[in-house]
Amino acid sequence: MEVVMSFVIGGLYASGLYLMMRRNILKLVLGIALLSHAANLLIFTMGRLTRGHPPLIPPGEVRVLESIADPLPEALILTAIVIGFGVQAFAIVLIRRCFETLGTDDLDEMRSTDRAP
Amino acid sequence: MTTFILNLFLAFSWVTVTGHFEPLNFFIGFILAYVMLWLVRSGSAPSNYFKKVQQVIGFIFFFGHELVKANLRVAWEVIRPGHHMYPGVVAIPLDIKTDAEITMLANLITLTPGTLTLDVSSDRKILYVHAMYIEDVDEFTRSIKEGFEKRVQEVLG
Amino acid sequence: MSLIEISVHFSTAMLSLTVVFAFIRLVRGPSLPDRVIALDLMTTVGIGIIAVYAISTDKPVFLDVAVILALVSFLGTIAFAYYLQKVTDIADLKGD
Amino acid sequence: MNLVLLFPILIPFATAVACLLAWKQRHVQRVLSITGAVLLQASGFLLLVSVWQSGIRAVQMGNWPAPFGITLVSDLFSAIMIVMAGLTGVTVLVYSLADMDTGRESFGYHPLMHILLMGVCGAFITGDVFNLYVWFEVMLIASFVLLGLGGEKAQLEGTVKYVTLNLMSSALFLAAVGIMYGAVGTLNMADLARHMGTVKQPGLVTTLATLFLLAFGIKAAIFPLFFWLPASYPTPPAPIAAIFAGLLTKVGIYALIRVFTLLFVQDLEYTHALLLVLAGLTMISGILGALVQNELRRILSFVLVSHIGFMIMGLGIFTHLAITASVFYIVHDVIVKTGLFLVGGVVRAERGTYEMSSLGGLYSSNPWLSALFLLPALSVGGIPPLSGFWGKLVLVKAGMETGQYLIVATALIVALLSLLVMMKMWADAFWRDSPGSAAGGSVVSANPVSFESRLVLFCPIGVLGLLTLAAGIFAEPVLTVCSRAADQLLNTEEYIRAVLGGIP
Amino acid sequence: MISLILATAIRYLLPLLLLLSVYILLRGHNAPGGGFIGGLVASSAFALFALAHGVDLSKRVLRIAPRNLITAGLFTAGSSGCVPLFFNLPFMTGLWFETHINVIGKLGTPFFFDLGVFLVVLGVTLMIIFSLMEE
Amino acid sequence: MFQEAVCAIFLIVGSTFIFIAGLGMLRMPDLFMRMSASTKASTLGVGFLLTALAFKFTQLDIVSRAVAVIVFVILTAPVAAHMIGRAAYIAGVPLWYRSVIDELCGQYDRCDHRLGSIDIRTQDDERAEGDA
Amino acid sequence: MVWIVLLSFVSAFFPPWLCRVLHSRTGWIVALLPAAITAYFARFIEEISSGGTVVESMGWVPCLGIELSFHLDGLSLLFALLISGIGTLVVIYSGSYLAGHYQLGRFYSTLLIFMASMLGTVLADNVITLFVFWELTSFSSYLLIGFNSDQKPAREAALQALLVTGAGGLALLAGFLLLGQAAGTLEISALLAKGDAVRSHPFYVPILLLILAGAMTKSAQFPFHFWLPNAMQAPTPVSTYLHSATMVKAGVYLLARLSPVLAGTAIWENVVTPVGMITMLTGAFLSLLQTDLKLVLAYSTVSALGGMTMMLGVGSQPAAEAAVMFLVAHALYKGALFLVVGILDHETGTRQSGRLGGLFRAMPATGLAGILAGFSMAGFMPSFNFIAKEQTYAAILETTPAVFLTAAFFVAGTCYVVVGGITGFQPFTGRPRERFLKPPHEAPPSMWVCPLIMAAAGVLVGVFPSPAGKYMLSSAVGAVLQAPSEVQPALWHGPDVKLFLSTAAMLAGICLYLARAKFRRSMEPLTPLLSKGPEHLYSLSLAWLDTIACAQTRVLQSGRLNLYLLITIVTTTGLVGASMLEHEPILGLERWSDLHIYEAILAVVLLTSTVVIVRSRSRLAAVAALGVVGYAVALLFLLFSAPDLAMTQFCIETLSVVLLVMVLYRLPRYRDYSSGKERFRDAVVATLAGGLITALVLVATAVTREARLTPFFTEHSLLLAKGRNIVNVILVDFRGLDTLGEITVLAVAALGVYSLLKLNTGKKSGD
Ligand code: NA
Ligand code: NA
Repeated sequence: MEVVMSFVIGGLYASGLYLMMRRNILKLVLGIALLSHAANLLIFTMGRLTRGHPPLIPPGEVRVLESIADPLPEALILTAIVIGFGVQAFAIVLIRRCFETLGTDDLDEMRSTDRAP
Repeated sequence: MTTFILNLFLAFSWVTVTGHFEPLNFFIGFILAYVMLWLVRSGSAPSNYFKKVQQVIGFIFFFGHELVKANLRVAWEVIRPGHHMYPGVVAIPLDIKTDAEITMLANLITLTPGTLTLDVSSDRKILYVHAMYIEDVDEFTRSIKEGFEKRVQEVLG
Repeated sequence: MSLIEISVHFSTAMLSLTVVFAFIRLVRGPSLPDRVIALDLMTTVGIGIIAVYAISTDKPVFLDVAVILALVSFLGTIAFAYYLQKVTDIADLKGD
Repeated sequence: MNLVLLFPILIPFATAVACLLAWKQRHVQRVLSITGAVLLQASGFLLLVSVWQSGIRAVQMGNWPAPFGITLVSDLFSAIMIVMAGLTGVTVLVYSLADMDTGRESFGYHPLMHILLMGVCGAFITGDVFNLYVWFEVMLIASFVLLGLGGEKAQLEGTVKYVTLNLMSSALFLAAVGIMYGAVGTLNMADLARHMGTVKQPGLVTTLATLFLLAFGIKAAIFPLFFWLPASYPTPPAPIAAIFAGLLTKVGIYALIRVFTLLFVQDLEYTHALLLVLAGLTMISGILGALVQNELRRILSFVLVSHIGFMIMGLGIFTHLAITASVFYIVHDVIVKTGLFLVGGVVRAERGTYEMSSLGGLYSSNPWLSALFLLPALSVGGIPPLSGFWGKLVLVKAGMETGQYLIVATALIVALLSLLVMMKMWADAFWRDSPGSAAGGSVVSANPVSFESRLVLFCPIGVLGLLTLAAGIFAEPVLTVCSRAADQLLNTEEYIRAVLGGIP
Repeated sequence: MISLILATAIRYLLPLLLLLSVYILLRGHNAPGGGFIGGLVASSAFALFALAHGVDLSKRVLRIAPRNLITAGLFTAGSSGCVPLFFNLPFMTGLWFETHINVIGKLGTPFFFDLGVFLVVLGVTLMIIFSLMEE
Repeated sequence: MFQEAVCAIFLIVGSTFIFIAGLGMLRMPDLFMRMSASTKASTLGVGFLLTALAFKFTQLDIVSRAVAVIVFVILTAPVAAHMIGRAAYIAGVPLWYRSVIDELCGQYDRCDHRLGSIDIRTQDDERAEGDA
Repeated sequence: MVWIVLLSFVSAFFPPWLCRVLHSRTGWIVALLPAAITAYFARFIEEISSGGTVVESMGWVPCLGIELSFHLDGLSLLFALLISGIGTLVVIYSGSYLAGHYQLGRFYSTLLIFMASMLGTVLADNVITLFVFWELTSFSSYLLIGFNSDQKPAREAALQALLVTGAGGLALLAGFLLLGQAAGTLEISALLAKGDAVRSHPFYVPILLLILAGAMTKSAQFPFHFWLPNAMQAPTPVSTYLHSATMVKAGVYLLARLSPVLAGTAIWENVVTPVGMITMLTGAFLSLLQTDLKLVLAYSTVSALGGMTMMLGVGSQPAAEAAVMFLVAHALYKGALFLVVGILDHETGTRQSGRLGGLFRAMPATGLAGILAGFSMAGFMPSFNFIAKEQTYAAILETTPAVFLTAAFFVAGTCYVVVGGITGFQPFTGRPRERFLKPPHEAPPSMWVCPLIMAAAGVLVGVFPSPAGKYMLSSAVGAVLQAPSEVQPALWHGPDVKLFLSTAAMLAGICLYLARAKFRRSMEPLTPLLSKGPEHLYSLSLAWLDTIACAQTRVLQSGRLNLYLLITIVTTTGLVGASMLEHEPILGLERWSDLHIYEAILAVVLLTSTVVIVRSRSRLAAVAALGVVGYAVALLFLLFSAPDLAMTQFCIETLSVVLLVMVLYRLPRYRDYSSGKERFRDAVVATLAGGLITALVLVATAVTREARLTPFFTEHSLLLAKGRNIVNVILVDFRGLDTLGEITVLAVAALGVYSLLKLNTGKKSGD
């Protein structure tokens, strides 16, 4: 499954990056979203994939005896997901504000302050 | 009083959902539900709660029957080749008045395959329903009014 | 293979096919509401998949995920409806 | 006890929460904010003294033993950086008392600044690579918001670029952390350092090093990944730009130095040579950029980029002296860049513009401001005995000792060009007559700055100016501290022992 | 334009969902759930309410301003981490009461930390959604 | 064994319903009929699947949670369908060309989307005239 | 000594205040400082001339081997006395010259800083310390040249001087550091003993060339000489002090100081002597073409500096003597001439040689000073310059082949006569050329006394040379040669070749003086050629730098975010790819056999959705597809044992979609503005990047490693952390700090959204 997953991750990265390189500001945000999915899946895969053994200690036991999924990457991803959400929320509102203030959604028109003389 | 009932109901749902049928847990649920109700100050609660149980049971059977019947009809429609529908949007005048009743009726109609509540008029007098099989508009209107609306009125009225 | 296993396989196949159907509708549209109901169907099927998966792995904890999915799928649909109400441009609604 | 390691995170956090509580009372927020910053500065010194006296300090969060929980660890380098964070915080916040509009202050300017400081200090003090990511994000999101705070046209344009490119960096960093965990199976930096050699996959460690180099390189604004910096730093109000310029870029450099002294020291010929090449290109590219700009803060931004190359150069040379130089250079750069951006703010307050073409005449009208500009500007130009001179001197010396003549020559040429840039700025904004007065009219400032607020504006700038002078005149103690910091950076054993304790 | 059907349905759903969110928060230490998910469920519930009834009513129903929820959450989380400092233990060391409570399990500082998370997540989401919908 | 059998039957029935919903989604000619066909069938299907789950794990907490999900889905599905249908109608998604009647036509206020109520009697008269 | 210098720096703070109190009398008070310093150093004459040295040291940066160590020997003392002595006069003079100028206070401050730095330069015994002061002289010179900062030429000249000397300074620094590396010490007194070691060191040539670059730029040697004439934009006292008497001699000082270490090799002679000679000739020749008296003096200064350098290149004992003598003589007469020109300028408002004449009657004291100084400059007997010239001939004649240097010096000597005539003689003699606005009258005594003292000294020392020889020159030459020397300057050596040559030069000079106008006219055709000199190269290279800078910045900082991203991605892909391909990685592609069919369907749906997002022309479809991706990811989490993640992902994904949807309807129609070519390019780049990531994941997961941390968590989660959900326990306990940071991020994001939507400071200010 790691092989398939790696292709999924690669595909997500590729399409995320491609979208980010578009000039439309909405596509930029969609690209960022895809990129964060990709990063999360990447960490997930790095913890190695385990089917059907969530890292929970069953009722009545004091520790897990069978082999379980690595809980650490899961915790990391949870953190990353939530952080990503915060950032994306900001980015989403930012593009709206940009359009309202600048009157365009074309990134190439947003370079009045950043152009070589 | 209705709020109290609602509160009890919520506390009970709590116990059910948590799966621990103990007084302490019920108490926790009650407190929590109280807090929730306080927070949202939900306006109306169902009245005549206990008297309606019988009607409710009857209603559930009626509804289940309708649901299965309609589902099978639509399933058949989906599976067999070609289209054999006479769809349309029908305006159904309402006798029921309260928000809860209208909502319940609308949802029941929607849940029944082949029919779909599109909207309620702003003065709450008419329900607009999309239906897949309208052989006769009046007949359709009547079936809704005498079937679902009457029973909703019974249950909630 | 036990009865349960056979039925789980059958269900998995059915649900997978449904996902594919819904996905096709999502891609093809033609109108925005079509895409939205396709997404809604997919999430509903998701609940089903979770149920089947919980049965097949014998881990009822996955049911909790279904609770969440039921909730958020509703929220998502309502949000899309909210958007559809705001959109008046029919061309945009058609999707291209 | 180990509170001293916790203060740099807790104090800004508590200050931010307190400011949030006092949301509607602007004046209460100001008092809280300054108090918090001063406390942070004090805790920084406390930490520095503590580490100086008793070596590397570490504390395990949640009382969980080292590789399992999160470790806060401070060597001298971290402590120095925290002192610098405190310094930047205090100066910038004092400055903002006189130069920050009510709108921004009532929309969370103070809590945001403290959360920014919290993120920065967290990044400096954590011993866990994922926790580092978290602090980076705290810092980043605070900087996003601060950058966009006010929502002016230019700010928004800058923010879009800043956000996008920094998110690229974050995604890269996150991926790198993930892959590192996948390959080594731990996140604690000391533990990683121990196990890095056990990775069986050929070249994977080098690849990881490259990933980290790029992720931190974007944050540090090295060539050719620095676009976001000149695109965004000239857009927000002066205090925000100042703390970004002074402090934020240094976090990337801190991280680079940390991982390239602790974790990635296996393949020096590849990684550190790459660092050196990028350092040289950064220096040149940045200063060339600065040469052709004609807006005060855009010039400063490019100069900032250019001088990041110097800090990386020390890391690339990778001798004791070179690392000492890098650490010293960071200290210097924090001081002067903060100072320069604040001076820019005063210029703008006096004249209402940053455009060089509309500036001039400040030398005759604002002699004190001129002096306060000259100090950091000359320091950037490497004029002795200011701190910038020593930074470059030590770097050049280190480069010569290892025979890296090409980078030494680059550094020297860039130093000269920096001087050119700064003096052009001096001539255009300060020396020459203001373009208005040439037409016969006398210089009227756009919105006259009152004496009291001028005093408040000049205080922090004066402190920074005196610091760059003091760090030059009393270079010995500063260099000694940096040298010990370099010792600790290069002898990873001490770090690992401090974090992991008795674990073999 | 507000839909009667939606509005009525949500009015009944809201307390149920909030209850669910607290439940998820409480048992998060022992089963899937926790402060994040609980907070997200609660905010989803309020988001639904806001979509159905508009922002003004939602704010009145919520009573506490989202920003204060955030502040309270940060304060709760931060101070629960600080409690062990008074016992000369490192930051965020878990301290537990001995009594066992149903659903929650044992009560300790990590629980209050999780509660802080819950409040922050709720406050944040609502702050974002409310300010987006207000315009 | 009985338990397992019931579980299996519910699984099969449920997934079949869902499959039909999917098929309907694909095959129906207009949006409203796609919704009619799919929303309810899928809701029913999910209900069956969750019932299957309840039969598989007979612990009370699991069963009660499964029931909770079923109730929740049954409560929300029609509301969601109504919202989408209404929005689609307002936005002008066309009915199938073979639709026989549209009594909602022209009832929405163009500006604020307030929905009027027609006078039924007049409506009947008009219909009569149309037939004649 | 150390304290004297440091106090001089500190004293620079006071003049602005003094000015406010004392107004025009400030000069006299400020002059007390250099006067006191002169007196201080004069005390050492006795001790030094008897062969002693004074050493003082203070720790500065010992960790780099840098001490604040001062070393006073004959050479330093000579310079120190010149600096402080002439400094005193210049300060007094400036008080009147700039009387009433609103920046007089700042002028004095800068001048004092300069004086202190110059003292530091000549006294320092540590090369780095020397360099520190050296750079400070450059910088104070910059401020002084640009004193009239409202004038563009002044600013440009200042910058040019700073750049040229600054560039040299950096070369010097490099040279010093290499020298320190080669010799193992940075102390000059220690270095002097290691000459052989340095000369045989492989770094010798670079060391020499780098240090020479420093000295040559500072002392305005060809081809770096052009900054000095331009520096005449400075007020005249500055030109006097910095650009003739002291600072420009720092390079000469340095060569003299380090000649025991560096001199004596073929390369030294083959570089230093020709450079000096060419500079001497160039300066002398160009000085004749000028009409502005200050420029005439400036070019002759260039020439004189060339002469001194040339003599140091020769390096013999007589040459050293000649160099030192010439240095002193030049300081005195050239300083005086500058001051005289300053007075003329001040009183008449012009410096054009053609417009000045017959002023002796109006300003007799100034005239006397001018004529005396011009007399010295021309090298007439009995001026000290005559002695210096004789000594120069003596030294040159010893070289082989002597003819080049002799001829060169002859030509230069001829020119000096002309320059002396033009600047010291012509303005005061003859008939008045034209009427000035105000009738010219004598300057105040505080002005004319200064040049008079210097000019008179130039002659007096010539008449009575032996005390100077005994007390000053011997020890100075001894310091240059690092050998005890006895210098006995004398006016009359008998009729020999030297006397013949100098007399001939004088006569030739007089002839040329008389024909100066004709000569200047005859040289006019050369003007276009002269404009192609090194200065042209300087401006060309600046322009070239500007072009390159513009080009690179336009490419890199285009303002186009998509290009920024493209470059970032290409760089990342390239570097990471290169580091991966360095070794042959193990991919482990066989690890797919355990794939389940529904997982495959999920993967396909996920990837297809991404394609939909990328290709969709409906943004709602794109957002819906994004939702599908998010749900699919959540399902993947669920399938691989992460229910918490799945729950969170479902919630977050929905909320994101909700937010997107809430924003979406505010945006305009969905368009892609890029061209097809750009899209193709980006697609290729993105695919490569994605492929790289795929490979990276495969490589990293192919590593077998133990799960180091999991056992700890499974063991302690319930027992110590009281929780069964290990993920949650990690979040709130094991790694609670992460979570604290994470909720902070969320809180800030909310604040950000709030402020973005509600705060608009731009609107208020109206832009
Ligand atoms: Na739904
Ligand atoms: Na549904």
